[in-house]
Amino acid sequence: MSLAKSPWIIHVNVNSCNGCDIEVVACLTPLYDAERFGVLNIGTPKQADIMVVTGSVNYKSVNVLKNIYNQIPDPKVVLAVGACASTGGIFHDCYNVIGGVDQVIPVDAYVPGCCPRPEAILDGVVAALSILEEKKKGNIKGKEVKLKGNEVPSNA
Amino acid sequence: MIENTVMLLIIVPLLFSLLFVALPKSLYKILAWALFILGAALSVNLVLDGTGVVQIGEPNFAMLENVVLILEVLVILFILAVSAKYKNWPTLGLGIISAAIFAYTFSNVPKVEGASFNIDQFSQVMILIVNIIGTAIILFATGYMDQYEEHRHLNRQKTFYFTMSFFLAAMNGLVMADTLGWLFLFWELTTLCSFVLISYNMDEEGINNGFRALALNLVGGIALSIGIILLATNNVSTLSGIGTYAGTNAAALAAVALPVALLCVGGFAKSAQMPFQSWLLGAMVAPTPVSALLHSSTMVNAGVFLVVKLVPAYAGTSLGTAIAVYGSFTFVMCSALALSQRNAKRVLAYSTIANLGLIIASAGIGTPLAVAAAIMLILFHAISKALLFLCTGEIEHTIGSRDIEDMSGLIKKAPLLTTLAALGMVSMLLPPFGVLLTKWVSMEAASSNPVVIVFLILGSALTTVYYAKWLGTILSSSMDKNAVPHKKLETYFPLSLLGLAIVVTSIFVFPIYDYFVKPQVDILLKAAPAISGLAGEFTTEIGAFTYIVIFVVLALAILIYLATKNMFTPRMSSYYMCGENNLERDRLMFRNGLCSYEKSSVSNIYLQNTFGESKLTTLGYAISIILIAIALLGGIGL
Amino acid sequence: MLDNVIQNVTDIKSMPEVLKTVEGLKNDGYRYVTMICLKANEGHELIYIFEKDDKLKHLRYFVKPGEKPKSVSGIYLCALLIENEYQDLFGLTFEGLAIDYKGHLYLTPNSPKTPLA
Amino acid sequence: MTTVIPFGPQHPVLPEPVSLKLEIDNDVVVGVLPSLGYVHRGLEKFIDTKDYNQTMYICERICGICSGIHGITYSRAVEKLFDVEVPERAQYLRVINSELCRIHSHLLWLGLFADGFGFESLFYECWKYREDVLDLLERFTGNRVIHSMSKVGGASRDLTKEQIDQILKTLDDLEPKVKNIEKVFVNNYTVKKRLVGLGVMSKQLAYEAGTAGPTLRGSGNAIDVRNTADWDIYRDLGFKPAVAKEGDCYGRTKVRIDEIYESIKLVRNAISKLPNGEIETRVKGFPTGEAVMRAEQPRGEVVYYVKGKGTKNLERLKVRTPTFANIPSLLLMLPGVKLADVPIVVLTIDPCISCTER
Amino acid sequence: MGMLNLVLTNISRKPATRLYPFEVRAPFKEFKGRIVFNPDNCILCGLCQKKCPPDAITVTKADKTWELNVFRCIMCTECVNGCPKDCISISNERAKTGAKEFIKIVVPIVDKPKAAPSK
Amino acid sequence: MNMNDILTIVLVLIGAPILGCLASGIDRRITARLQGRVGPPILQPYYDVKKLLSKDNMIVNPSQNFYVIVYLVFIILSLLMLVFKQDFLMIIFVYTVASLALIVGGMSTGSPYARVGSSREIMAILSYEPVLILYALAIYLLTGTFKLTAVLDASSPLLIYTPLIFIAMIVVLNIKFKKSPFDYSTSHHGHQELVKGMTTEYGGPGFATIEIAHFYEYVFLTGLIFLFWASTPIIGVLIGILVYLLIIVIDNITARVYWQWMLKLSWSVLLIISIVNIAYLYYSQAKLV
Ligand code: NFV
Ligand code: SF4
Ligand code: SF4
Ligand code: SF4
Repeated sequence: MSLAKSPWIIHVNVNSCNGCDIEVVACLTPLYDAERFGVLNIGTPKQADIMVVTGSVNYKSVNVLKNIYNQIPDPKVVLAVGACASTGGIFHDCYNVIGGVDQVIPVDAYVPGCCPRPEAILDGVVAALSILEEKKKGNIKGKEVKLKGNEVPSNA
Repeated sequence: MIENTVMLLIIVPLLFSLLFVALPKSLYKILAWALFILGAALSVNLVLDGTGVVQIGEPNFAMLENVVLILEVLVILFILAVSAKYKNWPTLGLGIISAAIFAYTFSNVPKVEGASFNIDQFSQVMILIVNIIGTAIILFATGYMDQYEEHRHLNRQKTFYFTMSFFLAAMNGLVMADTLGWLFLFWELTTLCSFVLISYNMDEEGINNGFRALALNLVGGIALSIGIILLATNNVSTLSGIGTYAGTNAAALAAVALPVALLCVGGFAKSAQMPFQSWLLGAMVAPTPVSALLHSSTMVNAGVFLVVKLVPAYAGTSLGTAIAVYGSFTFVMCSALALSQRNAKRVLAYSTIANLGLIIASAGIGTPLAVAAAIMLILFHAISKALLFLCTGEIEHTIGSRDIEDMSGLIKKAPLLTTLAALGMVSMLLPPFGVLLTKWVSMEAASSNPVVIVFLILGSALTTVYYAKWLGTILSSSMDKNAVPHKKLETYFPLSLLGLAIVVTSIFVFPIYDYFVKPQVDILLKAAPAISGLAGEFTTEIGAFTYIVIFVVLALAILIYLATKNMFTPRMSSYYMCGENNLERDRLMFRNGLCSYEKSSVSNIYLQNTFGESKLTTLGYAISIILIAIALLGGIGL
Repeated sequence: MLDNVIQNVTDIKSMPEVLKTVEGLKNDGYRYVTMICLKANEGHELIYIFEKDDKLKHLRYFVKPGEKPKSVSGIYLCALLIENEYQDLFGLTFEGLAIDYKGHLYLTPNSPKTPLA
Repeated sequence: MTTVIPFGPQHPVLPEPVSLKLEIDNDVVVGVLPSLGYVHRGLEKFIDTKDYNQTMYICERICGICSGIHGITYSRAVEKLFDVEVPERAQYLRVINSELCRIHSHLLWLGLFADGFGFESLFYECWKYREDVLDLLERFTGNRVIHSMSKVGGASRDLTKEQIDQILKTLDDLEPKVKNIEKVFVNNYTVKKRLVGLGVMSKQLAYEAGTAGPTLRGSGNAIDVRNTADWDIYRDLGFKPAVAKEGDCYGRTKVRIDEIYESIKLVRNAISKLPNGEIETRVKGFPTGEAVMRAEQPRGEVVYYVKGKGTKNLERLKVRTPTFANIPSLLLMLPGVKLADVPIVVLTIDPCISCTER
Repeated sequence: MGMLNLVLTNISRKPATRLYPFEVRAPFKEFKGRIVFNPDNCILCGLCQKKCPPDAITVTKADKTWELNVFRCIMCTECVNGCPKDCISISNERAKTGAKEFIKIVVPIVDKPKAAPSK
Repeated sequence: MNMNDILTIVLVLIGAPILGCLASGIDRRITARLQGRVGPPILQPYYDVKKLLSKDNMIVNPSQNFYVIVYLVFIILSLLMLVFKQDFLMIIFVYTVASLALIVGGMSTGSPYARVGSSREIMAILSYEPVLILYALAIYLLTGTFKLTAVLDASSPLLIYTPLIFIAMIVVLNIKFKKSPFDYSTSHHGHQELVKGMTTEYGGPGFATIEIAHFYEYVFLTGLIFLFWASTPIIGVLIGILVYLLIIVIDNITARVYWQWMLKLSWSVLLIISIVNIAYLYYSQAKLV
């Protein structure tokens, strides 16, 4: 139960229009107060359990997403918030968009909507909690996602 | 027995200095080892021999007195010659004054019959420092100087080793001599050694700084010699005699006040207290072993040694209070000055001055507890500082810089060296180590004087800050692992020895206190502090320092760490760089706006604006000169 | 083309003249608003937009294929972002940029090149 | 040796991927290099595949905070191409939506800004009040942040009598609440300690640096596009731009707080003058020609350039957003401030990266 | 002092928090929650697919399916307005959070019995 | 060491973290209420620690966890020394070891944010350490010994002689709790320019250790306030709680300020008022009885 009572989230905005971001932040504010469930928006991935990703992934932020994902200690859960993060949303065939977050890292739960209401995001966090618990029990580790090919710029 | 040891202590280093000149470079290592072993053996032997006074009577005395006379003339001639050669007029002027005073002494002051060496516990402590730490430093130098000279295209090692071991002899003489005239000779000889070694590089900077050291020490020497002359008018010609004389009655106490104050000023100059501190900072251009030997653990201690020895002549008087305030002022001022320094050797230099100031302050307070603190601090400080200087030297050879900022990540490059350096720093500012213990004792002792204690409090907070910065920097793991330094025995043996000494002396602080310090304080003040060392506690009348518990807890922490290290599946990861890094590359790199990787770095806070050197130095000069003037005027009896 | 919709357009023929005009506008107290880039007849059309007292002023300049236009970021620092943007998106090269992102303002080596060109 | 540290893209102070490389010497910033592209989607290319009606939804999603005005401005730009006149009621509805958006955006910013200087409870206070506005918007448009209220040719939702009452009531409640937080922002000692004299831009400098919106007005320039000839509704409503002379973070904060009051006033006036009638004109055919349309976003002036070539897709859409204009001013303001001030200075331009990069 | 007043008022009042999920506030009737599809009248004309900005709807004439990618829909109501048969409506209930499997709603369009002419 | 002492040690070892955990839970709860929220359950810090302990031990530097263990054990030691009425000056030095261990731990990770945070925290030492030692000095002046026995055995409270130092100590506590306006080196939530400051690279068990140490530290620091009215323990505890509440309120009504400002505040205001207080004690020769 311990994980389920203290989910610390790290919010990663990869390619989002801010709509989802402000709703994620709104979850933490008094009217929704996610801290009731022990949710803390912690700054550093090293202390986070749930990675809340908003926005589709683009070619520049893919590195950020992978690095942050790798830096979260196991067990960890990725929550994709919004149409963009889930499937690429309205931007799914823009030239600079790779697609939903699951194209890059494994996603455990999705929150639909553009943008999703804070209630929906809270639902997502609650859903993530049970997944977190399962992962802890099953000792399921997240795989390390490597940067590949030209995602690593040759240094100038 | 004891006579022989005393003589050997002076003669053996002299012999070695000649050997260093005579024998080729390739044998230096062996010589240094031999010197180390002999020095250690002799000093331990002296301790085993116990205390006592060695009288030198006729016929040896006449012969030796002549030697002394010749040497003094040579010293003065050397000063005059060298300052004339380099056209350093202030030094020349001071040399002429010294010569005049010497001539005056020679013709007017009554001659003494016989001379004496006084071996008390304090001298024993000093001898141990000089002959164990000092020879260890020379040993270290054999692993150090080659690379040093290579960098600077020098070839003067003969001079170097000659002077170093000659210095040991002079220093041994200095701490044992009781006759003021002889003491003065040894005093000037150490000054000369210091001059030679500071200008070792023979470049402009070195020579200028050497002359600054020479000049300022000559000022001190002049004060010292005037003091001696004044004392001679009271028929006091030995160091121990001053206390005895002052103890006879109130009038005698008042009579020696001015000469004692002058002797103290001499001590201040030697210990580079404000306003003389600039010579010690300049001395940092010398090779690091020199800084370690002369400018932190031994020669500068001669100043405070003298001041502490004079305690009976001013304890409890207003002169004592003035000295205490002066010392604590130097302590806080130099600690503040160290705050804005990023050159490791300058930090150490300021820290040295500050700690000497603390010793002087403790001596000035003059209670048994305080004097005990002063003597112990001399010992602990010498060990820690020698280690720190040597480590800095070795660090410089490892990374090519003595800038604290460049040392970040050192733990990855040279773990053992870094651990030793860290131990040195920790021992300077944290319990349960000796330096802190003595700082604690002196704080408790000083709490009767509001000004001194406030200065000490501020100073100790500042000390924590500048060491913490450095400590954190060397322990931070940011540099990638490359260039592991070659470990040389003659480098790491002295370092480890000093490290070990820190731990051992700190653990056995009470026996050390009991054996060396307590009787000495008894001699000086005819009263010993009420300190007990039961149950691993160092208990004074107003507090207790539970050092053993802390050692135990520290060991516990290490144990817990080792036990839990692998309990929670450790996994190495990359740094948090806001997501813009890459594990495979340098772990501190991040991708910047131009899509290329760049290294992140962090420098410490140095507060140059608030604690800037020039601003504070000016302030320090002003206040310290005022304080010295007060002390002297108080001596005259105003 | 209904040119009447955007008004106050000046066509400029050569790059030095653009710089001179821009310089002049700055001295007249105009604010740099932005620059539009359009594909036109193999080359690109640049429309500089300036504003003063709520009046817009447009400068139109045609960049021939292969030509390297000069940056006005030396005159108006704020022009640097938009010029860098067009380096990314249209593959133009502006000379004399205050900060040159070299085509990496938005795009990285792994993303599509010059998507709007 | 200077300190070089990355600030962003994933950084807890800002929910958005603002990314700067900071060079710091002695706790003072000496160099900044912004890094962009984390939210670049390529929306300006997107119009190739979407028709001009669908493009409205894309423009709204340039940014979720200022989306309403994006949609409105886009619609107006295309209407200019078609040369159609939008019914007056629709115009008023657009103003009401715009101003409610502005209130929500400014409250949001005030909150994030407070968080930027470590004033968590003030942050929460602002966001608490903001929820009232979001409720209004939700009832008005059907969504909390992305409203899709405007469409080419008019508005897609009308206001009912009941909703109008709700709006007026909520605004009456909101005004004293804003006064409360204004007191804190303007008077609190620690807040003033952090804001006054920080990131100063003179009137001239702000003007020449091409800044927009509160960043520009915080330095004493009374430039606000709501005031212009393009759209006279605002002048009918008695609009006055909010200006502060200080030119520092404090001034910019005051401008934004004043704008909240101004917006409340505008909404009230617009409601009182709300004409009856249609809310939409049908637009037929395909857009041709080119047009520039400007509007005042919460963060400043947005410029839309649209070009049609007689097909159902536009040929070129270009948006110059206010943050795009304000970012260069960071290069001027940041050098010389302390590291601890970086988030504050960055936040005072109210950066919106998704707007900037589209 | 302004802030002191505010925090003290806060602590003296009931918290402003809406206790979701324990107390659920009824959604506003205007709220655009999710798309509801009524297959009865659909003629598979594909207009909705064409209008949908994020391409969330796929109408496959051959398989006779109407498919909605809920996780892509942005609730713009273009399809609602665009459907000639008013098959699509919008509900003020939210789409549910879920894992990937729930992402699509596939509705087979059953052939309607031929209408009046045959009679 | 007799049975009683061992019992006390065990009691402190177990009791202090429970108290500290509750205190920090209450802190979060009150903070939430001050912000108009419901807030987490009181036991939230306990859940947090439990969770952290069950997570992977992600490290950037093999030795980084050593420093937090030193931090923990030395906090415990200083608390124990306080409970056993040891030399106060010594307690402060031991406490410095703990603070320094955390700082060095932060720096040892090498992360730029942690290093900047640590160097700011070093500056915090510069501002609070003198006040703490002056507090010790005041106790010495009033009782003639640095041992706390005298304070705890006295029948009159310390506070009436040391009101100014009391005020300074409130600020010191504020600094030590790392609460606004002094949360510049690491903040409890990570919303600051330095992410989580010193603790940026700590996660899982390492961070749990820091949290547990914080629990002890809470008790230790409140204990320092308790000393001001130790003669009537109930009042002492009450004052401790009041100061704690005051700090929570201050946390919620102030913005974060610069460390420079703190340094100025402490070296001008705090030091001066403490020294004035000390001077008064010197010249009045007041004694605690
Ligand atoms: N206001 C606004 Fe935008 C626009 N356009 C701006 O930079 O916020 Ni997202
Ligand atoms: S889902 Fe909608 S609101 Fe969220 S980021 Fe994407 S476009 Fe913006
Ligand atoms: S839902 Fe409506 S628009 Fe879509 S295919 Fe069916 S009838 Fe056509
Ligand atoms: S509401 Fe909009 S996005 Fe959703 S299915 Fe309909 S047209 Fe597509």
